[in-house]
Amino acid sequence: MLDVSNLTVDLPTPAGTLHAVRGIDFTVKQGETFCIVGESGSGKSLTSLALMGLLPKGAARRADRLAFKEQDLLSLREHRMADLRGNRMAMIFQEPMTSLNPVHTVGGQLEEALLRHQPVSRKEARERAVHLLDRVGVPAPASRLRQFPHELSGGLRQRVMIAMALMCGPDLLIADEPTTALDVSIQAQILRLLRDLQDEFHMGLILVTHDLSVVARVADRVAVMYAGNFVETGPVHEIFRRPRHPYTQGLMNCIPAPGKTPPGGRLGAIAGIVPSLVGTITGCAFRNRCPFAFDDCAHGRIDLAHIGEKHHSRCLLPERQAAANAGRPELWQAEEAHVEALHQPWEKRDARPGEPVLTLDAVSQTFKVRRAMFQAKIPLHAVNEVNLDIREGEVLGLVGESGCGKSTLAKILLGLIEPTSGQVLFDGEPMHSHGRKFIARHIQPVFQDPYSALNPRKTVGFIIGQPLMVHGLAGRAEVERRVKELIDLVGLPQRVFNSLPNQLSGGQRQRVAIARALIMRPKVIICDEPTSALDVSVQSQILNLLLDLQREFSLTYLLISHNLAVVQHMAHRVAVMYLGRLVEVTNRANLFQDPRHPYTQALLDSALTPDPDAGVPDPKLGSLPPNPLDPPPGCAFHPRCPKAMEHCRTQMPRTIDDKAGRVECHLHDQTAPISIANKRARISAA
Amino acid sequence: MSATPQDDKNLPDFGAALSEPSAGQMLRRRVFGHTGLVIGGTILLIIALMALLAPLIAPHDPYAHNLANRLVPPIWHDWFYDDPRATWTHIFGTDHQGRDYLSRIIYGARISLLIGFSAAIISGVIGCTLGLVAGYYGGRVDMVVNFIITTRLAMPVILVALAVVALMGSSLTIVVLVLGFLLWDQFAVVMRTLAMQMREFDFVTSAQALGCSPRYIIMREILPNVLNALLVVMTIEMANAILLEAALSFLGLGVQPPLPSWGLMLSQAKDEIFFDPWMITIPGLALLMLVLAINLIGDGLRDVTSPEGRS
Amino acid sequence: MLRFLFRRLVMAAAVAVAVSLITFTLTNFASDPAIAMAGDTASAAEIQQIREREGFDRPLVVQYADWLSSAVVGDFGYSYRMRVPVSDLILSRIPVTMMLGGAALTFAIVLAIPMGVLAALRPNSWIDRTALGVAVLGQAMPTFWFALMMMVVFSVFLGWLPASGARSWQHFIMPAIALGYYATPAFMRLTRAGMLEVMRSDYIRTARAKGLRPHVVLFHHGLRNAIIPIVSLAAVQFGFMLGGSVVIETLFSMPGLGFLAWESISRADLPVIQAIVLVIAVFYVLLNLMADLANAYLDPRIRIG
Amino acid sequence: MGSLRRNVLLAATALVFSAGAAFADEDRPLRVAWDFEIDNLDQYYNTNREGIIFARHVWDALIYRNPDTFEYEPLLATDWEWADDTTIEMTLREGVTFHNGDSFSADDVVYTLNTVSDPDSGVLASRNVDWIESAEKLDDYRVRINLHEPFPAAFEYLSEAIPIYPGDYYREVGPEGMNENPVGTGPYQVESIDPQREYVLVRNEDYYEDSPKGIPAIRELHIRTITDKSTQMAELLSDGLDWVWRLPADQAERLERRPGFEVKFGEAMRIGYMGLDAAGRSGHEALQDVRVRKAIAHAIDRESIVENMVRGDARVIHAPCSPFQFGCDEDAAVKYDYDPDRARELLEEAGYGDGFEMTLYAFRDRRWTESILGYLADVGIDANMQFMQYFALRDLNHEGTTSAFHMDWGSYSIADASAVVSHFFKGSPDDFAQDEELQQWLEIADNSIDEEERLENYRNAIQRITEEVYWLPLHTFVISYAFTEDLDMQAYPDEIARYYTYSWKE
Repeated sequence: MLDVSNLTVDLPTPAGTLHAVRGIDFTVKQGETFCIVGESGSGKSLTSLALMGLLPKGAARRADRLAFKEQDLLSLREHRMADLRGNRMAMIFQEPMTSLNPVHTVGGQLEEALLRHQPVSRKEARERAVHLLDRVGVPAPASRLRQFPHELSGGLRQRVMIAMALMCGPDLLIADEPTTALDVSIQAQILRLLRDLQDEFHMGLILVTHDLSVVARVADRVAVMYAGNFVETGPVHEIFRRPRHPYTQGLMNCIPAPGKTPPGGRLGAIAGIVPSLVGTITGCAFRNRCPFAFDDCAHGRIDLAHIGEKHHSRCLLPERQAAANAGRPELWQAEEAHVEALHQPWEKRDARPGEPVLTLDAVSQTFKVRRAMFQAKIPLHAVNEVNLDIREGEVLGLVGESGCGKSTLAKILLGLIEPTSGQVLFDGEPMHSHGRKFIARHIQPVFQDPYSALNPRKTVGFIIGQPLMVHGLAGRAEVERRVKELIDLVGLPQRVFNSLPNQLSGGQRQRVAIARALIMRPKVIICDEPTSALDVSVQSQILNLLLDLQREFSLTYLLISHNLAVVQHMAHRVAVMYLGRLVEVTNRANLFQDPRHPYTQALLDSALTPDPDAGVPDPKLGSLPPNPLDPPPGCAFHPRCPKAMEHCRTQMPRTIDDKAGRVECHLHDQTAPISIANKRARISAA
Repeated sequence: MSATPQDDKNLPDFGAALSEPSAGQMLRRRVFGHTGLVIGGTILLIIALMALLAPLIAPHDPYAHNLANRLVPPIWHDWFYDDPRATWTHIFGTDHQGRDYLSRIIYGARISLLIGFSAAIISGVIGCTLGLVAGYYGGRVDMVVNFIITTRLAMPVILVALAVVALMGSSLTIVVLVLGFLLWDQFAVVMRTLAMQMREFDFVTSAQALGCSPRYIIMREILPNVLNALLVVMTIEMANAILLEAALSFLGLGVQPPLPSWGLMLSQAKDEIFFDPWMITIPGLALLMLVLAINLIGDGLRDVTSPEGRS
Repeated sequence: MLRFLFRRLVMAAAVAVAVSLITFTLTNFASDPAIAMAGDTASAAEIQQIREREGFDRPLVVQYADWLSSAVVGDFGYSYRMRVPVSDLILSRIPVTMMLGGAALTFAIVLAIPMGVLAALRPNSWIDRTALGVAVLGQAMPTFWFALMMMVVFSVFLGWLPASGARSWQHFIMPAIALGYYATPAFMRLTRAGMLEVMRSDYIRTARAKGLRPHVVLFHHGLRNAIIPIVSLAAVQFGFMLGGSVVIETLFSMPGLGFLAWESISRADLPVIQAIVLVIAVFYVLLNLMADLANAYLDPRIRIG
Repeated sequence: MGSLRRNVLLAATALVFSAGAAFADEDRPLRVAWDFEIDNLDQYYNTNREGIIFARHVWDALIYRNPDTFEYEPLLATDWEWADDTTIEMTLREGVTFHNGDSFSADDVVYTLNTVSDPDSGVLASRNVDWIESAEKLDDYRVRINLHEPFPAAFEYLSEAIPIYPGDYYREVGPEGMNENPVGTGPYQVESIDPQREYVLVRNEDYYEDSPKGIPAIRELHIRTITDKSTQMAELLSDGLDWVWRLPADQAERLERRPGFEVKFGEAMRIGYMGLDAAGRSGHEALQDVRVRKAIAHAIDRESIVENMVRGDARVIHAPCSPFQFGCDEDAAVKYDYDPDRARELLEEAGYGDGFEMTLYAFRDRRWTESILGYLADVGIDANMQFMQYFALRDLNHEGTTSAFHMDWGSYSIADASAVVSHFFKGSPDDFAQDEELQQWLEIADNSIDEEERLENYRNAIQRITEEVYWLPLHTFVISYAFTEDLDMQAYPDEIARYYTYSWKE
């Protein structure tokens, strides 16, 4: 149905022409799912835009052949192309939050897609919109038509986007990172929906993603893209069972996969960074990062070679050696564990395993927020009665959907906000009464976004050494010495000392952030999604580094993440948060093998592993996410809970604390639920 | 330049970032590649040199009066109208006191630049302080500052300036002070918005977590990051101050004669507009060039320093 | 909604009080109203008599409180020089200024928005450069100089338009252009920047991905979003124009608030100056409130949380 | 160009309406522009000149002073005499009606005079009326005016400075009503005062024939306020106006060379002067030294300023009053010629050989003040100009904070030295001399009815003022009038435009 041959996309930039896509070929058949997987900057998104004719101004698209249902798209005039777009070929994008026009109603935006292409009445269009909204799992579809996009949650918006793409019943659907911006629980639902719809509409589906797990679950055929080109293509099972290209192999070794990589073990990582796409690349684009590269890789043009049934790879390695390399993370160590590089060993803390270093005692945080300009402020219980111990030398994982209060909790622990009620004890003493400087000496943050975490106007040396200077802990020379030490420690070259952050890659920046957090030798590091903004190949490097450091210095980590695989790999204990409350706290083994809270179970169900046989799970969470401003009565999780009972709707569950851990759920409450009549009697007595 | 916001953010990551041309080189390349910036910069440089070297290049004493020799037409009246009074002695002619117009224009550059610059500095200090503090603290502080800003915006600038100057009397100092105290709104508004954005950056959060004082964070962490915008607003306000001084002078309430401010020369020449139009044209063009240059520089800086700008 | 309105109105009132307090203090420090009232030939004793009669010898705070309590009910006292109620004076002058401001705003918007949109659609094209040139020139020209030049050309040389006064719509053309041109660059820049940003946004890509026709994408999806900040700017600019009308009204002899202000300033007629500043301030605040309401109407994100 | 267009237009009009040309001419309104708005149309609550001119057209006073001969002539009063030193008796004109139809009689005079001379009335130009104690009606057309004390200049004030209002109407509407709808007996009556501040006056068709003002030739007057001189000029050049005045002299001269326009200069009673704070009210030390003041007098080349800047027929004056005024004896004045060397000597003597700083306050023509600054700078006096609006400067003067000021005074067109010399040197807030002997002379001169005694004392005063250089009198003013060439107009020295004497040329 779609036939692409030698597609290239060039972008003009101030530094020269950027060859973002460098001559790719592929076909997509009716009813087939074709996945393009690659890291950021690999050219995968531009490929999808090039197919739709939606390239940004100035970008040049060239191809030997670009045919959709035998129709040549290359020679098509723009208005004829527009006739196809949204009609025969449709597209959904990564950011559901920004991809819908904020000033028009959902209904209007749905209907116009159909009205534009087909001679239907407005009423028919509306009916079709309601039908499709219902089909994509939007509750109360008819009333949604009059709503505006911002009134819907991200998951609902992505469903609306899908419905919009389907309005004309297209033959080809291109989905560009359709689930990246969504929570794991929603991600699984959306992927499942896409699969189902593809069957129902018998469409071709091109799915563009960076997430190998997603690929494994939904793809029929896969293309791995690197530096503007496909390096490996083939059926999904072939690719995952017998990855042939070193890049594909490297990527797979980077992901922490339960069962494959031991918890806390070192992950594989791909050294180096992607080459500049300005100008031509001779030889293999991956060679400078490839541990198996040899002289021939630097020369000539390397073509996709047929290596199995429909399986192609762009690599000169002999077949046998390539096969032997797969699945061996030790081949992919990007760097040595850097701790030995220290000139002067950091005095090791005598670990007092199990002693709580931080204790949260019924900590609550309430904000007053205004939902809209005309409305009054209402309280938002961001953190609600949280009790938690963080023990010396442990990695405590904190998981939960976005907006559940994870980051607020981190801010409280960093001393940035004082809790509305309850208190935080540090080494047994109330922490917030000590003031920020005290807290800073012992607790330091590593943030998610390495671009925002470093002041772009300061040199790396200044940024790392700043804590010492602010606290007046060392003289200029001493600061410089310690900074250089830490630059070594986190595996950066010494020359970055005088660099500005914008001269560093994302992974390098995150290392700078870690060095800065460490320079005051704190006890606790709060890692707030430390790798979620990074590519997988870099993520594994940072995770390795964090683990090395933790072991070497007996650091205590609070690791906040929505990525369950990362938490499972890193954490000793895990706390699960839902709408400001900790619903389950237990050790890793218990949590991942025997989750007790239905929410934990659902989270685990929706987490995807790169297993091509597993299919897309259905966590059965329903499509309506919770609204923190309007928490449901009783157990806050009950509207989404598949096991909800009658009294879950009215009564808050108790906290059950036993050997297996702590959980807040009626299911595990051994004492009989208090009847409503009983409760009333008690209230009136009081 | 790029396809999606996501790609946009990651673009600098392409290739070996460390071996790319340095930020300074890139900036230099963009600055000199920007036509408006080059033109504006050249004009401003000429005017600034004129102001700086006035005693060396002015052919006459700008204050030397000679009533018997007043309103001599400029040299081109010799070429086009055969006016025998026009000579090379006074290239731009003389004004109503018989003073050399060219010398006054040259010295006038000093006054106009001085007014624009000092007023922009004063208002910059006021506006930045208010804006940064409001944006950084938010909440009640922001409410108070916002109130101050709204109050200032609600006061009609020209009217209040006129009233103050008319009732108190005017001098160079008073004009500069009045303009300085009135023109800080842009600074405050822009700095407030930027500080609010900056506050959300993690590097500010981590400075807070370090226990840095708000003063330290505002001055050392935020300010260096908003200097670009500050510079742009500065040019706008400089241009504004110069134009406003001209407007005050037009109504007879700007700087005082015999100081040769271009605004003042313009206003004194306006009565001659029908019979000696050159008198208003010359300072008018000078003022136009100066403000144009400043605006071009402001626009250019905005373009050069913002990634979305024209390249 | 009511709560919002109430909050904003309280804010507006507070701003008005602050503005009037500043003006009152400034003008009273700068000038002695008794002397101003007494006229050319008054003796020191007469001045003292006036001071006592009018209560100018009381503390400034008391005088201000007194003035404010009357001003709240629309009584701004009597003009020192004209001896008529200030409120009558101002009411009779508002129409001309409003018409001038409205015309100037219309001119600015009609010129700026199409140019801004075209410039944004074709960045760095000749249209963009022309628009930029028009904008930069507009900001660089002293308003009065531009006005005078227009007067010379269109009134004296060509005789097309009347040079001064406010008797017919023709009288408003040159003043409106002179006043509006200065505001044009702001509108044009905002339109251009807004359109550039909007046209780069994800939802425009979505709209194009739906295969919508270019004009639908441009107007229904693009301009509709880019117009929102322009409403706020229009309110702000209109407020500025009311204040900035001094020079233009004086030059074109238009009997509006600005002209009245100028005459009152030149005669130290404090009650009129205070009242005009207050009226303009209140206008400004109310315009902003209206702009916010308009924004809420245009932007559902603000309206519905 | 404007004039060309005008000519074409006029030619066309002439062709079409040639038959009724005379009629059309009479109907053609005279369009004039004034620099200022009239503060208040009730003449007693107004001090600006535009108001005075307006009043002369709408109201009549009791006596008319002929601007050419300076003789008193009957206006609303036909006969008047001193009954004694403090009593005046007047006979009134019969058969005069006000614009609203009320007939004029002694009641109107009595009511007007009694109302405005009451100190509680708060009239602004109180000097004009505060010498009146009361007025009483003798019969329908005879009145008696009682004075507080002898006041020789009484007839000067009674002529034109005191317009007579319709008593019943004024009683009913008060000053506010008079401001909104002025009613008088004058040659023009108010047709409309529109909110756009255009005054439209039409000829009073019932005006009494033997009025010395005469029956106006032009039926309609359109008066607009245009503050900006260049706008006035633009209107004149683009056929939007027929008459403007007070153009800068050199511009007026060049306008005259254009076809279609005519320019007249008229010397006015207004004089320019430089006031110096000899009494030290402002605390300026140097100026309290008479040698410094004399140095200033010698430093300024008044001849050159008059010749090059003021132009017209303006004259340098040495006495602090207008040559048109009674009692202004130029010969009594000490004359200082332009002698910068002498000025430097004097400064040296006074101990200011290195010069000193001062602020010169000014309001009228910045260029003239600039010239003075230039000359002062030549002898080493570093003077800053403080240019202000007249009213703000006047207030500063009254507060006594001004050390030196360059101003001018029109004496409200009263041709008597008391209107200037006594105004400034009799201890008023404007008095920066505070010279008691001088004040005594002026007291006598003002109140004596013996002309010789008055002249004698004014001479003494003039000599003292110039000897001490309390003031440096500069020059007389020349008022320029620019108008279309088909207008026939006369200029008068009292700086009052008399449109009722204008006519269109045939």
